[in-house]
Amino acid sequence: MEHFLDQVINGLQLGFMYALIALGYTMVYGIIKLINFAHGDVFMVGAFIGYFGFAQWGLPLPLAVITAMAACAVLGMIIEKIAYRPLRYAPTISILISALGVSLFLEYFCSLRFVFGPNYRVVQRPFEEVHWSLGGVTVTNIQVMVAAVVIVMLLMLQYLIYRTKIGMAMRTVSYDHDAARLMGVNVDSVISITFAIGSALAAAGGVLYAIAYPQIQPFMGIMPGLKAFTAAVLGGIGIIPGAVLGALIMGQVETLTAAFLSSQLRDAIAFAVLIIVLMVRPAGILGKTNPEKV
Amino acid sequence: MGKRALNNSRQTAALLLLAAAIYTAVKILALSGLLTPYWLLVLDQALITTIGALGLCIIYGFAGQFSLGHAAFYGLGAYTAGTISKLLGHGSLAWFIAALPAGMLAAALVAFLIGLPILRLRSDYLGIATLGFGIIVKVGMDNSNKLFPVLGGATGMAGLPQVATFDFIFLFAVISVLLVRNFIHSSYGRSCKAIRDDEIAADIMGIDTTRSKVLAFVFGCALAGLAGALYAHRYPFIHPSSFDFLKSFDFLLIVVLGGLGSMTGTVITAIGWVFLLEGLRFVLGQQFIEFRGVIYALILVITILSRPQGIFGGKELGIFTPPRARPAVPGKEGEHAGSGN
Amino acid sequence: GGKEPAKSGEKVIKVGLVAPLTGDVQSFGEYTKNGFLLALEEAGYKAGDYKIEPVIVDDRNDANEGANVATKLVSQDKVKAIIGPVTTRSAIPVSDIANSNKVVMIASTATNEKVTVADGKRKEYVFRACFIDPFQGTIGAKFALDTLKAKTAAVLYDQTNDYTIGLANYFKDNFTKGGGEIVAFEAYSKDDKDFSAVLTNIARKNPDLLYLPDYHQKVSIIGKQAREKGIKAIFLGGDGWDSPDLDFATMSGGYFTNHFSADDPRPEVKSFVEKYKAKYNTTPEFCAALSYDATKLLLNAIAKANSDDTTKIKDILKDTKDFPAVSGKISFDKDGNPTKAITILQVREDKKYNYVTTVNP
Amino acid sequence: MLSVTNLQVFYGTIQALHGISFEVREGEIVTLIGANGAGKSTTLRTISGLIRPKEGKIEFNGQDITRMPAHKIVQMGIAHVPEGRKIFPNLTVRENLLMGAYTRADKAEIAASLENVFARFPRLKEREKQVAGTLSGGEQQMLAMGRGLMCKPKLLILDEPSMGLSPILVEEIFNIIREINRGGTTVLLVEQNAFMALQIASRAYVLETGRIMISGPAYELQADPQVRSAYLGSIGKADKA
Amino acid sequence: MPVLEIKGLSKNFGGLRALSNFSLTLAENEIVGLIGPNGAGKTTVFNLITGVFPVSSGSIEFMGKNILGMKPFKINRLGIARTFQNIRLFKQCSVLDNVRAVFHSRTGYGLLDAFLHTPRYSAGEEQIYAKSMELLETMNLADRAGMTAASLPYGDQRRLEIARALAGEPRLLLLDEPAAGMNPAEASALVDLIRFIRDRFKLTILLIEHQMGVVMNVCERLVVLDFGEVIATGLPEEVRTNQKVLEAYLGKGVTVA
Ligand SMILES: Nc1ncnc2c1ncn2[C@@H]1O[C@H](COP(=O)(O)OP(=O)(O)OP(=O)(O)O)[C@@H](O)[C@H]1O
Ligand SMILES: Nc1ncnc2c1ncn2[C@@H]1O[C@H](COP(=O)(O)OP(=O)(O)OP(=O)(O)O)[C@@H](O)[C@H]1O
Ligand SMILES: CC(C)C[C@H](N)C(=O)O
Ligand SMILES: [Mg+2]
Ligand SMILES: [Mg+2]
Repeated sequence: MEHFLDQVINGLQLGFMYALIALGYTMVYGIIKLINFAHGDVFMVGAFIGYFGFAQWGLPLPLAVITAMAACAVLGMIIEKIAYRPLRYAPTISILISALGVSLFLEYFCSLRFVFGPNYRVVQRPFEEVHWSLGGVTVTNIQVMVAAVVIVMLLMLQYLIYRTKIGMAMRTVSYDHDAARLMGVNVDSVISITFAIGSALAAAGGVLYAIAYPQIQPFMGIMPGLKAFTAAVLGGIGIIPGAVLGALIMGQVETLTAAFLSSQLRDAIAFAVLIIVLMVRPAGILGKTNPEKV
Repeated sequence: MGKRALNNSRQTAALLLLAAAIYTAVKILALSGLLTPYWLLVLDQALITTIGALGLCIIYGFAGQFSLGHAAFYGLGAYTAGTISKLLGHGSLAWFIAALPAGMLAAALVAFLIGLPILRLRSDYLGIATLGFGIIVKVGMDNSNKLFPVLGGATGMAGLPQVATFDFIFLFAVISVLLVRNFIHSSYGRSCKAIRDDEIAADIMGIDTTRSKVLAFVFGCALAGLAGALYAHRYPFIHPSSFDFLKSFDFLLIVVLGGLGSMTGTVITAIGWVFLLEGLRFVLGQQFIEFRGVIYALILVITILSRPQGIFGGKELGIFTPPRARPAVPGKEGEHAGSGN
Repeated sequence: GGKEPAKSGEKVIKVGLVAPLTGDVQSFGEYTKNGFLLALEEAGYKAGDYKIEPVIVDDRNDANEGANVATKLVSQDKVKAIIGPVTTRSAIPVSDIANSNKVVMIASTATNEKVTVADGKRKEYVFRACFIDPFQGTIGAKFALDTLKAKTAAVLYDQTNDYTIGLANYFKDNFTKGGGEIVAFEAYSKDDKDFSAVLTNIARKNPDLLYLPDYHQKVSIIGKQAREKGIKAIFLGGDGWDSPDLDFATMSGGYFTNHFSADDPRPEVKSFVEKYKAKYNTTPEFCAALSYDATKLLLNAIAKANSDDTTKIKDILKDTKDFPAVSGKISFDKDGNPTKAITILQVREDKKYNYVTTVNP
Repeated sequence: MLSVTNLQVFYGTIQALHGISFEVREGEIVTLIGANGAGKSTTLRTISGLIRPKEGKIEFNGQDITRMPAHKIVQMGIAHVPEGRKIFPNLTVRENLLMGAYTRADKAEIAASLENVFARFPRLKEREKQVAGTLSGGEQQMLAMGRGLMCKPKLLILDEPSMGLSPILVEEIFNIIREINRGGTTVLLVEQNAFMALQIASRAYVLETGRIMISGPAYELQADPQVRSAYLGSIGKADKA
Repeated sequence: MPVLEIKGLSKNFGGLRALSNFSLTLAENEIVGLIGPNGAGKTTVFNLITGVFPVSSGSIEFMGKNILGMKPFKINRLGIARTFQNIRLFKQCSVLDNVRAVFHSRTGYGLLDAFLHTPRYSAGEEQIYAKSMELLETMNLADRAGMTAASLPYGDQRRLEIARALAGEPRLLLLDEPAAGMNPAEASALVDLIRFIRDRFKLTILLIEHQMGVVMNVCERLVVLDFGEVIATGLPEEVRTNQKVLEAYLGKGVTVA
């Protein structure tokens, strides 16, 4: 039983990690209906900058995180401006292809020797891992930190989107750009802000990921990005709490599969769960399938 | 109304003529040594990719079903056909000919079984579900050696007999093009397009949407299976990572860059894309090879930015247009499909 | 590329080098390339009457990419011989391509036995300069039992890599045979990063030893997570560990089997290390030494054959006896494998290794 | 107040407007009528900045707004209730209305406007918390109108506000338009229901394939035989004789 | 036998009762108008008949056959076709293909014929082509056959919707606000068209419309809905003067012509 709980904690750690990436993913999707494949790579850039910050420039961790978030917010806005905005009137699939291109670009560009280089780097953690024993199960300070960050960000995003004016503007943009413009919404800047926030979240995720799994390299974003997006879909894409829920489920499924079944099957089982859930709830767990008004 | 000849024998003749011309040109170039075996191999790969991409062109371009798992079916075809040839064929032509439909059938069958439940999902949800399915298949391939050691599992399967020559591959590419064109210009193809544009309306207008979607999916995946089967007979080594989700993205971007709902675009982009990738290797040389990925990515982004509707944006060459009624249909036909948002 | 383009009329043999110049094991590729070029330079880019033109390509330690670049080497560049690939992953498909195109291949460090033999069939044109994994795994197990006195061991390996699969299995078989107990034998995939589930399971079994037969990058991260899960076991691994990119802090105290040590007092080694240092300004490791050896083997055979007929070159290679290589004397057995000694090293926190012992076959 | 000169608009290569000029004076109701595809909506969309004209000039209160972004034009006091309603289906009725006041800051005034709209459209009050996407066609039209009013515009642009509404509501809508106008808001109205539009308008322009063919005081156009046969039709007369 | 017989039909959306105990019988060749205030539940009636939503309670029989629970495409193939209040054409398809797509189940050729373009395919295609062009000619759209549906002007789109519905060779045609967005002149042309197609194709028509000119001119009988309930039925003349209808729907502005 304790052993099982230990595994559940492992799953939680992975799940919260996915959640951190999934939050930004789902937010961007919610506003512009784009599977932003570059999200995982912004996450990678965030990880590198954070690593440079605390390991090479000697910044204190919070400052390193903020630097990474700010840099990635700018990066996100630049990406949006260069690669997505010109396609605003094109089919979303074209933007998706552009996102794919940006994703590859970031990966290969960062792999160049004069950028981050193609090789992985070992991350020296800015603090030591501490284990706490809680009634038989072990929790680490990293796990607690990741979970706390996720929960704070979840609440902040929920507040932002449902309680603020800019949030309401975001929701109108998500439906129809022209209609939003007619309300006086500056669509371009709302989308810019959306990308800035989403990318900053990715950066925060990247730094924490680099601390939890202390090895980074330019292709590190692909798999976590994919998993996080899947998690967001599982929970109901575009729905902020859904991303966290989906991510926690993915984390559990993967970890428990690896622990008690076979670690080779973890991805297969995780995606099988996704497909089965979608069969029952075609818009994800929290997603609403509004019957289309005919 | 006067007498109409509603068939596209003219277009077919033109298409076959064009094919014959291309074939002859390739042969001459190969004989003269201008086309080295290496570039011939690249050409074969391009044709194989074309066949697979045509499959996705049906599924996504014409039936509007967003699939991010196309490479899984490509892989199923490759593994099925490859295994048959390796175990039974040992390079015999007869077995090769038998292995091709087997590869197609395997892909089609799996497509049917998975398509039936999964095609109820809409757009991005379908995309992610198919992506997930692709990953499941890849995990299956990675672990295949536990049940069938000959499949090689995650370390790949080597020693496949290399029977597929350019002649064969070219022949199958031409056949695929014809089949796809004929399908699109039939009432089956039209119901696919109707579903792509408005599924609910199509349903209410009497189109059995489930059937049409599954049919398009199965047909498209069968083509992927055929492509895979040819691949396994052209490359001595197949490996699960050749069939992972990144490969699915390759097919997707070919179909989208070509212009959704354009056969012309799909065929030309597929060939162009494969040559571009190899061409970059060549042009950059060993010294600048690390820039290959960057340049590839930049070309991708720049292309889509400059042609948001795809290179051919729903347009078709004459040989791919629908059978024309004489007197001709009023308005500019052949420019239909695509270009909308 | 080659230094000067061949003048017309001059006899030229192109030699390909396939190595992971980028990717997770890029350091292997870099050293391999250096060793290769050093050997060529020494020979003045000449063998017999032939000018040697190198063509260097990157396989990123990826089987598919390996197959792609090898195909290009064979059909476009028309190389007569290939040095490499460095890793088993890419060496297996490349060896098939080389062999079926009658291109001589000498793998420098790819240790899996399937590189030269597939389904019981010898790939006539394929040789290697290193020992093979059955030997490496066996020695690892022996060392664990006899020297480290381990009674229980856990094994973690990459199921997508024949190298780690092979080592894991040979270790397991020999460790059990010698009376040890394998308490966990777990596979993972190339892209996995989170090993906590498996390691939590292993921690409960508290093994004496953790056998990690993967490359330096993976073992570093597994090692780190293992320590965090409270696993106190000794780490043991194979030749994949030897890289400046290893996480020395985590892995210090661990042991691994290897081909070569730069501290080896033998004169061949001394002079090689000096030459290498003079040219590249760093100390060579095993990849550099072995690619140097492989290249010398090849040049020697070409010179002897004094022909670009690969059948002749291959036949001469087959009969190589006691070739004086840096990594030890090379004679090929019937499968194209040399029989050589294994060095066991221990990782130190200061990015150096303690020489532990040498085991002769 | 609003003056449009020589407006030329293209969709790709197709020219939709071939040099349109007209003006709307403070306090007026001006209507544009014309057949389907004549370019009425295009004109309105160009004024509110959703489309960039190829040529021509649009001035609002003496200021050139021809190439101003749409959200800035709203801030200047032009509200556009678009064709096809374009309500936000995923927002509630209330949130939709509040979006109308996006450019306004004063909370108390916004609340007052909200009450005002609810008073005009009691049905919206009933459905305050319903997600707008599930409203019936007519309810959505009311919402769109209400949302337009929420920004307290100086110029209200309405694109076929009576489309799909029941006769009683059509009447209601026209009454509201008249009332809004009396309250000091200038109105630019596009209508298929030419009969009603001409009744409340002070002046009218008739558009045909991207050109203004006829213009003049509304009552004159109502009597114009050409206009009567082309846009008023026998059915209109049957309804409203 | 009535063409359509609806008894006690109700529909709830969550807590909202959109339709309540609705009954309607349509006889062969009738043109019946379904009118009522916005949100009264008219479109909901269409959606229930065509199987878009499941009904909450009640029964629907078409030509004596219970069609409850049938999939929309099956219902269509039995002979019920409709148009949509918010136009739903196959936007990227040509005008001709919009109509031809509906012939899918009646082409007379199979998948193999389609792949091989056999003579059977050609024969079937020629037939579909002829029939489709005929429909387009009827609707005055023949000269736009090759254009994409999305590029048509609004009024033409509405007529194309009718043409597409007719391609299903229905017995019963449901028209949802066909005159919306048309000016009175265009609407009166539509009235003639509706009468014409009723006679030409021997149809029964149920029509939703807010333009009273159209309704009064073309309908032989009216049913008035309010808040999901029938508040009046009868001849146009009767309904027009019905006090309840005046209050709920017509308002005082409408005078009797
Ligand atoms: N997005 C578009 N792309 C291409 N052409 C368009 C587009 N929108 C409108 N058009 C064309 O421009 C012309 C004018 O259209 P517009 O919508 O302004 O007409 P309208 O007078 O408002 O007609 P309606 O009464 O149908 O609303 C039409 O011929 C129409 O087909
Ligand atoms: N899918 C749905 N979900 C929730 N409510 C719905 C749905 N469809 C319709 N309704 C509600 O049912 C009621 C009736 O809608 P319906 O569309 O049938 O009205 P209608 O009579 O056609 O009105 P109009 O003339 O404005 O088109 C409306 O109040 C509407 O909000
Ligand atoms: C460079 C070496 C670590 C390669 C390893 N011996 C292998 O066969 O894969
Ligand atoms: Mg309009
Ligand atoms: Mg309705």
